[in-house]
Amino acid sequence: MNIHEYQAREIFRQHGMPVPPGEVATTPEEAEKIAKTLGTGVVVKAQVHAGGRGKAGGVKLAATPAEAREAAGKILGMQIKGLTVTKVLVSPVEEIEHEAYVGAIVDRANGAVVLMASPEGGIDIEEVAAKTPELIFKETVDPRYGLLPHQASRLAYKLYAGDPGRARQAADIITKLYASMLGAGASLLEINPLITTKSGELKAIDAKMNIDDNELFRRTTIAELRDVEAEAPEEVKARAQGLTYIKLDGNVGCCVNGAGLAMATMDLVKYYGGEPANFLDIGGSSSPEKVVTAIEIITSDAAVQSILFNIFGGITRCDDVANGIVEATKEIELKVPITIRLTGTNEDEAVKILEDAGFSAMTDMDEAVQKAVELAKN
Amino acid sequence: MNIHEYQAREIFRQHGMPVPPGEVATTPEEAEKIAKTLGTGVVVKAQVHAGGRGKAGGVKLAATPAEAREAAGKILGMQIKGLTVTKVLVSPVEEIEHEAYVGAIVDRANGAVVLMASPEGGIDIEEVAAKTPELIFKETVDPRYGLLPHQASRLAYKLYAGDPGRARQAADIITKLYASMLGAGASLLEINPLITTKSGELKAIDAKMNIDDNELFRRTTIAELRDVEAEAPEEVKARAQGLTYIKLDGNVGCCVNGAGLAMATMDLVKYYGGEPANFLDIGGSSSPEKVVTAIEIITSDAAVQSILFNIFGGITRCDDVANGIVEATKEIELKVPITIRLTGTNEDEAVKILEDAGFSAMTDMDEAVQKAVELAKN
Amino acid sequence: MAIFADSNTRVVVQGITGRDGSFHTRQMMEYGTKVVAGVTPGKGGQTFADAVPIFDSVEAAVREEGANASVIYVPAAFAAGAICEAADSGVELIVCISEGIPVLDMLRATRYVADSGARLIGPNCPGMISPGKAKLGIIPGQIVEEGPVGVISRSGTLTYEVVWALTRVGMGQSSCIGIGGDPVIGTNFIDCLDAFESDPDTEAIVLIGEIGGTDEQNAARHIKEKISKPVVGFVAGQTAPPGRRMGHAGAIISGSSGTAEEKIATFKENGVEVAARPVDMPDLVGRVLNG
Amino acid sequence: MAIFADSNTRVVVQGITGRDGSFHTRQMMEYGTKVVAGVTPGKGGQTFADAVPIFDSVEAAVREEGANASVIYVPAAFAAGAICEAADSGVELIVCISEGIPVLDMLRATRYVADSGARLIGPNCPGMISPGKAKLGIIPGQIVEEGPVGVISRSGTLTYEVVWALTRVGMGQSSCIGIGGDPVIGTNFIDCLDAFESDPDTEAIVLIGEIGGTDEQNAARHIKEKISKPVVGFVAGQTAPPGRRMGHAGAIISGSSGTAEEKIATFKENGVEVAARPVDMPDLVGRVLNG
Repeated sequence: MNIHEYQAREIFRQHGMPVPPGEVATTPEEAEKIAKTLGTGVVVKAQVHAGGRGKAGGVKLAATPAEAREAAGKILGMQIKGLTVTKVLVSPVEEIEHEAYVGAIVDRANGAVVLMASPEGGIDIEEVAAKTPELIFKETVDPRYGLLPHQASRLAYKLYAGDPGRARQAADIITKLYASMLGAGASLLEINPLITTKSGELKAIDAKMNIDDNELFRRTTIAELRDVEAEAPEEVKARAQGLTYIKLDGNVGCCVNGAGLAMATMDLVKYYGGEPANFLDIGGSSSPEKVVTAIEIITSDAAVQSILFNIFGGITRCDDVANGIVEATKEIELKVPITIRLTGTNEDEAVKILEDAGFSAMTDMDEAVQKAVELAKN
Repeated sequence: MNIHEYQAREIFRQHGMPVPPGEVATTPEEAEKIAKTLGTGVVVKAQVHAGGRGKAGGVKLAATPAEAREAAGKILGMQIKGLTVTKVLVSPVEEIEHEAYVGAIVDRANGAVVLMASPEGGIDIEEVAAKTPELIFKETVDPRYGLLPHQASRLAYKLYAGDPGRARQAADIITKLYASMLGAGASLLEINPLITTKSGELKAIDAKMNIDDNELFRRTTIAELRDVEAEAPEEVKARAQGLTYIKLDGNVGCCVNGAGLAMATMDLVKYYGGEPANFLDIGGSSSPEKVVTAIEIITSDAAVQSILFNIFGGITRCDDVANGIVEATKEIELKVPITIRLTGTNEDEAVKILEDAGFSAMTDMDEAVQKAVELAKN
Repeated sequence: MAIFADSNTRVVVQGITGRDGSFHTRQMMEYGTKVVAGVTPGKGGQTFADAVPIFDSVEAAVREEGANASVIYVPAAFAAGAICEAADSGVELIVCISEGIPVLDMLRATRYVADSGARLIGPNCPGMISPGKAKLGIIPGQIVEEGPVGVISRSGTLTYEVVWALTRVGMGQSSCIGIGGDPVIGTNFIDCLDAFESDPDTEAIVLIGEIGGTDEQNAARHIKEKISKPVVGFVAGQTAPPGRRMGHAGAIISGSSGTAEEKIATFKENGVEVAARPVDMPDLVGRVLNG
Repeated sequence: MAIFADSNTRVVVQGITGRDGSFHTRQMMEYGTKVVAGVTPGKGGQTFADAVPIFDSVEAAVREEGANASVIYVPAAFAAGAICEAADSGVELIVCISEGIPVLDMLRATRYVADSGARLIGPNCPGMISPGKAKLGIIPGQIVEEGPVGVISRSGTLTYEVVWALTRVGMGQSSCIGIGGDPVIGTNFIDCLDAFESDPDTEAIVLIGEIGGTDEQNAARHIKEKISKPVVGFVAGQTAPPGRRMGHAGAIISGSSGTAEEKIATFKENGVEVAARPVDMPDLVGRVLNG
């Protein structure tokens, strides 16, 4: 789950991280009020789940509260990478002496959290990693011991060699970054930039945090940070039923059980000259209700010209899926043709249910995909 | 550091352990008031750093607040193993169905915390361990992983096999016991008995907790639990100067640098027919002030007939000790003879300082001990 | 022979009385797997399906019934703990079907398993099957058949699709291992490749990958260096959206985009044939088997 | 030869700029120990005593100066962390002089050192000295002399007393190891016994114990089973008060009272001679040396 910068900042703050003040506004007037309270020049930043906000015009400086209102007015409602901005963060402008990068991520290759730091922070950190990898410093955290004090210190003195004042602040920040990771159940955290102010203070300016979805069941306050307004409504609806849906640009709507098979099915659509309209995994134990929701979501995409079901029954029972299709088509009038491929557990029952309701069913994946692609072209 | 039962209970309570209510009283009137508030029959328990309170008459039942006042009146001021009772815990009487034992200790042999449980709780737990060791169940906690859920569960189901209701409560209690250990910096915790009430609830009745002295620098609230009233005043005075003093029953007062050498010196006193009056380790870096305190403490014991200094200079400088002796004897008029043995770092300077002040000094330990023992006999 | 589990494997099921656990335990038993014990704390002393004794702990199951492998069907909240319990109790093989386990829990659990010397398959996987010998997990028994092909896969139903395609043309399997799709797992592609390499009954290996991470690339290089048996690959996700990127840190740490194109290219560079469609797999396997 | 450290040992001092660290570093250097680096975070780039480069981390000291042993003089609050840093940086020998380290910290630190394959001596110990070769810690150099006796001890000044008694009668030492008196330590009696057993220059071993725990009893049994060289023991604390008991748990866990009587009896049962007084040690050692 992505959370917004202002939310990540708040989590950092709870863990004692030096984060500048600032609040979130949903209207230009609120932004003006916050700027007034801060009493300094401010920066107004779009809160969206997308990178490249700056380049898209989603970050503006404002010297006065009136300017802050004006800036917020321009940013709120703006579209960034297809997402509408509904919130802005209003925060004081900092006098920046230096920008560093600090991050923590679950490294699947090591099976461990890796902490990273670079004295070359700012937006081009990936370029630093590619061109001057010697300026990216890493520490792997043994999950049995957690972050050890010398690891934080070692990274900090590599960031700020010869400057114990800043190194001590950095060690503290790195320790709190790791504590925030464990505290929030995050799989990724980044501070970029970690700035040094003119007076030599370190502050975490931009905060990025991804929460592991699997943590949410045991972290209710974190789960409440989900901003459904900032997500596609179909994805929100799918998630509520335990489905995974991602919209794409094609016209063959796909409904598959299992993520791997779903991707393989989309690849096959492409292979036979079609374009998948979506990724949709109905998961393992698929009740008829899930199937109904799946069809509702697929058909809500006006671009869909053909629907393809591809089910390999294992835990998933083919008859459940068949019942779902029959039920859904009672409620929703399908305006596009549907191609159904079913095989595995309770395949025979499923075929009977479908045929009784006037559908035909296939058992070969390639044939079904080819047919669905053909139907989308007509 | 030992803490009282009522203090250990409070730590347990902070970690969510099911501990019965109850408060501490320093006067019979307070005890009466607490009993009134509790509104039940109570047990009044002496709060002293000594075992065997029950047998010594330090635990009494009281059916009414008036009886509680009476019981507290009898217990307060009582001597248990040489310690005066100044506090009593007033707590409701519980209806006990069953008594179990649960404990956690740092096991030096394993280099790990070991959790222990027995369905045969109560005062005779050591006898259970000796006679029916199969009724003592243990789990060793890997310090890299902490207590794992299955370990708490495994112990709990061994305590209450076939009774999932109680086993689940016990697993929770064991988990909280371990959390209390880490939270308070304890090296030992015991709940004995862990009772089952008539209604099937588990409750931690008697709580014992030893805090690792080395934790106190980073746990100020725990450090404040020290009850200096409950300790021998000389030991308190010694600790304030960084000395370790334990009073014994003999008449040769010993002042040594290093615990091992101090014990060996005491053994030698005994070897030559004397009885050591105390253990006193002045530690490594012994300033003259420490030596003054040491002499004050030794001479405050009226039984001391002879004082023996045994110093092997390493980090300890012999001249520091010599200066301390000279200084102390200016402030305190010694009524008993003093024997001084010094060797090692700055030995020559020390001998000169002592001789200038009218003392003689020896370099052989055995000769010095023999002389001090002789002097104590006269 | 087979890898990891065979007819001598004595299985304890953790979470045997749960909805999924009880259903799949029956399936495993019907397949002929030696399910010797179940564990559900609080139900020790009961019997599952009139045949399998239930214990309060894995330790008791190992002690009383000689279990040497565990299959885990407990809810995500308890699954990492169940893995550690199995490892601590001395079973050699742990197959964790449970999905939704927090990755921070898995970092500790995988290390715990490694420290104890056991093998973990999964989590969030369909488990494994050694056709005709033992089924540990949820791979449908009717789609497999004994034979010379070793199958390793990160996915569930896609594996079934490929295995079923092989079985239909008479290409049976020595073992099929679903290693799971989570970021942090126990046994990986390379572990399985090495096991199949040493297994005399395996003549060819099928490796089914997907987008994300660098496991397929590492496997490809390992195949070139260490595996003498023919390997055929498949990678799902060529049309998948780039996905929510793991910030800058993901790219910095792995130096890889993790796309299907990159993985397919790495396979080919290292001499591993790649099937364009699942249905092409039997032909390719047939080709490499016949040299 | 000697055990654990000799003239090839390259020492880094953690906490070299502190009060104790700087004093004892000079002493170690005067004794001839190769002190090649110091570590004090924030003072990297400076030089100690115009001779020893200071670094911000042990890793840098190892990389730049080839340090292979560390001596730690940092305050208790940071000492467990310093031990882990040394182990993580690849030094083989870690001698921790610092006292007052919380035992819960040491449980993790000793395990970390074991996981990394290094050796820890201490904490809360005088360190070790291999006479004429290297001194790592605070044992006064003037009381030792090269020779055939290996010394192992849980205490500080009592060790000096015994060593000095040996030296005065011309019985020099191969190495003297102060293992420390804390409940949880790195190297124990048995580790040292095995090392002295393998050291060709050691002909007899002196073992100085005290009350508490069961290390002396374990050592006694180990001597009977595995040590061919003669061992002479001493146990301090025959007149010590029973002490504040570790509740019931202490007795339950160890099944031992830990008294001096018990330890002396166990030594004797296992054929280890025990000196009644420190001053008796040279005679006893002389006797066992001459067979």
